[in-house]
Amino acid sequence: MFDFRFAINSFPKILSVAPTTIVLSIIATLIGLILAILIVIIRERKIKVLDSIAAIYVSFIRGTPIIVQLYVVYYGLPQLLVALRGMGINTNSNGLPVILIAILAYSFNASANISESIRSAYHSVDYQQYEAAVSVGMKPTRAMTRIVVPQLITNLIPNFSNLFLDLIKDTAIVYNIGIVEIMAKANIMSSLGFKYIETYLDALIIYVFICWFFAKLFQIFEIIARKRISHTQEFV
Amino acid sequence: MLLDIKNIKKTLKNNHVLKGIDLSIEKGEVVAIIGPSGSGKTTLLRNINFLETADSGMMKFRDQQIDMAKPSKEKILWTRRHMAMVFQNYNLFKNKTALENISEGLIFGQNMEKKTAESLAEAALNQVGLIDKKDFYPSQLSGGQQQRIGIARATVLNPDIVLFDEPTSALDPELVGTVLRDMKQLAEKGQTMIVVTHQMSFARNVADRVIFFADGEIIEQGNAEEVFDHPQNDRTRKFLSAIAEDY
Amino acid sequence: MKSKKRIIVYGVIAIAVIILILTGALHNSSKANSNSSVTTISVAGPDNNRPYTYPDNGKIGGYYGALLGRIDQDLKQYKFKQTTTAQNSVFVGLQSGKYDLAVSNWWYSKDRFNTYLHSTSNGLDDLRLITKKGGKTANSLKDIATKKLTLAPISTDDARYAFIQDYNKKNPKYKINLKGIGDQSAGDALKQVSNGQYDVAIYPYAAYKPVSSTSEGTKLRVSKSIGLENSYFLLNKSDKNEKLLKALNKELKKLKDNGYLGKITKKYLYENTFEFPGANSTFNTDPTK
Amino acid sequence: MKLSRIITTLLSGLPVTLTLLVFSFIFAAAIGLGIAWLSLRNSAVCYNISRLYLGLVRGTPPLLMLLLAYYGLPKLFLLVGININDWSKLLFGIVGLSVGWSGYLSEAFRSAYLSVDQGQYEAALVVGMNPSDAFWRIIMPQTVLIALPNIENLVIGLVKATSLVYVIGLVDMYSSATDLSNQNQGVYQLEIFVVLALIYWMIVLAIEWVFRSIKKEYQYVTV
Repeated sequence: MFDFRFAINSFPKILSVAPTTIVLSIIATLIGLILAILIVIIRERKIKVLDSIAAIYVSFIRGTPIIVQLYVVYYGLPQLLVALRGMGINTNSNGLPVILIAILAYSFNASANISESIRSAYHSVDYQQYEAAVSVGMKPTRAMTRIVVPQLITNLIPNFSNLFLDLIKDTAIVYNIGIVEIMAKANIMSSLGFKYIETYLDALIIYVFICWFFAKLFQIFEIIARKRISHTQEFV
Repeated sequence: MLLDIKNIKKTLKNNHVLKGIDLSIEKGEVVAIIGPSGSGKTTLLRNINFLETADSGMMKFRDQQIDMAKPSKEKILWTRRHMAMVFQNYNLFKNKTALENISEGLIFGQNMEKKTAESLAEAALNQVGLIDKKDFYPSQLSGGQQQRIGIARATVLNPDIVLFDEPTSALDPELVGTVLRDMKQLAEKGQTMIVVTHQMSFARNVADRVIFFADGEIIEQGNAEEVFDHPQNDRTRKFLSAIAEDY
Repeated sequence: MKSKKRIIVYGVIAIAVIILILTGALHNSSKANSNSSVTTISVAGPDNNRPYTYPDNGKIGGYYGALLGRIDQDLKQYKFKQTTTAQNSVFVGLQSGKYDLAVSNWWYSKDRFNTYLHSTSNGLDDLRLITKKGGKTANSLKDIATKKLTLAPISTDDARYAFIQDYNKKNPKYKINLKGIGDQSAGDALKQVSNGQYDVAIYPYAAYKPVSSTSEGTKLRVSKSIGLENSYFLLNKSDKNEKLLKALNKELKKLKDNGYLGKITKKYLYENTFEFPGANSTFNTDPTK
Repeated sequence: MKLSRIITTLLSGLPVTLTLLVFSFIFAAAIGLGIAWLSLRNSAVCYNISRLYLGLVRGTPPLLMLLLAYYGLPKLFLLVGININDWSKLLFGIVGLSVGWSGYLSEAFRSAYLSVDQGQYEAALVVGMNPSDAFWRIIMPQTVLIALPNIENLVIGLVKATSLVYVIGLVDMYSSATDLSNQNQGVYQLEIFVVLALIYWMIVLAIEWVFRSIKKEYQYVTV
């Protein structure tokens, strides 16, 4: 029943698209990170109107499944572009590459989650650290970048690592809009003979390994970061 | 003899924290243990209450003989139910109100009815003048109030001995007085107490016996006058002169 | 170095556990049937394949719902327990033996027939090419290749995906650029043709027909039939199912002969493909030739 | 299509979604506690077992976890001669989600437990409580309180993960939505998915409100 040869033959083919999964996750996380920093600045500085909009945006994204978000962007974006065209703005709704849609959807998703993590990491930095930095004559921005941000980043890493791993696993549904990543390749390999268990096992092994690898990587980052600020921490 | 400890030894990371201590306490006695920090005073208390296990040593408490290196679960529980302890950091249960903090030990340590326990706890709170705080959580109370509730929590159990582990060290100076007053009252009622403290005034004025403790050993002991005014040992003298301004 | 060794050990244990679980999952314990004379057959169909199969109050609706109902009635010795789920899931279940029988318009592929037991034909699908009105036209698969038309992505779980793969294998000179996608409705795919994102889509007539009346659908043009495809029941390989298969094949022949297949084809699939020229010679041809 | 039809159709899947949510959370919490307990015991074997479990469970996409639960578990049970093929799909959905979430919950419990002040336990012992009373009455409530923000995030994640049970053919809100969309050849997709998103959002807002209330209730318990 279990076709080992098929499982073994499929493995390299499924592995060959793993970069798609990883690159999509990394790009979405990076864009998400930039958006998240903007959101955090807006929310921590309590910029009028924008603050409320950002809060609602984050709440909405955190409150809806990624697959629903994916579909809303997938179906909504072309319609939005058509509507914009109707208003005289020159847009081309056709031929919008699906990879763009996927990156957009996952970036939005990541931005909301990351912004919440950054905020909690920011609040966990002792405010006296900032005061101490300013009191020795640092400019506020410099106090932020030299004293607060390095500590914030250290606090952020474990959460960030979790979010990134979740994102990797969440990309397993992106084949629903036609991107060939690990799950899609597993499905494609299976379609000819309708044998799914073998390819899903391959996919599972690949996912577990990728997640394990990145978890370790982030752990190493954390250790390095902790070492660098350990002297400050010990005296707190 | 209420408590008689023989030759208790404890090593932590190749460091001899307790180097074979003998200690006997009479019923009603108030013993103050003073000495430099890191000398093993706290460790001694924690070993008596089995929060840590000694490497060797025998303890006779009331009529029970206990091997301090291999205490049975039953003996540990029995010992704890006849002793009480007050901590440096109060250690009030953060998820319980002032009243519950006191009643908890009665209900779950001494299997008392909840009603009875609560009325006893209220009486204890009344005695320390904090009855109006009975539904407050520790985070809503000052350090002094927390420690006085900590003492009430210990004494309401009607223990044979109360162990005090630097009960005033974490307090702001202006709050130390109220706690010391409670302790003094307790001593006057004839409660047996072992008090590890840095408050020389308390040791001098309240304790029946003062023990100077350094490097895991009892260097010198006697009544307050003997230890404070006529110390026999060099180290005692050095210690006392170093903290001279305090007494 | 020690940690590296530990990692390898963990890895080996992890993989061993996964394999254990999966071989456990595949351990096909087709136990002897109970003494009762009625054998329960668990049947699964995709939940997203109108008008062939769809969920209908916990049972299978559509063409195959009707067909199953009739077979269940006729074969007294069997009782069908029906369920619908995602299509890839149907086959995970069929492969693992959780389901005995998978129903939908499954077409021939060599691997499929090797992996599973298959019945004789249970229906005829009429394949069409759908293009945009006023846009590029295609009347055969070869057209798509020679005119370099873009083909709308096909659900990888779909029979059409393997159908094009098969075509490409047989016609290396006129290869079609095939893109895969997850679960997708015909409405979706055809919308992409009507708005010009892709030039052409391939669908059975029955999937195109309901879309044709929607606002997007009116912008579409449909080709003449480009071929008839037989569809088959697929069954998990077991002794119990070998027996079922014989009964099924006998029953299918009866339903073809008495016109029931034609009747439900007309009812659910909008046209009676059995009346097409060449239908009789196509039905139940040996697909391996 | 009328908005009311969309809403009523989607809401028909709500009971399944909520059942999945509640029971999966309860079981995930129970398994998570067990794993956390294993990892905190002074035993290398227990620790390694818990690490292995976490590595596997946390590396597995929930979608695959559900497939494994639905198709793999009955086979495992058959090996020991128990036939669970007739269990309802809902049960398998709950099992899949519970196992998937147990890893996260166990980490939340573990880290919260480690951050409870050791003095709290000692204080409970010295007033004469036996260790299990001390654990359940003092340590556990504080652990839960510390873990609360993490638990809230995980519950919200679980709400969203319930949408994946379509893969084993359970008709929850998400499946109702896709089926409604398919019935109409995908013409009203955008409307349906926007409504679906809003309903999920409402559920999450309600959950956030519940957790806010709990936090307010225990605002003075600063652990």
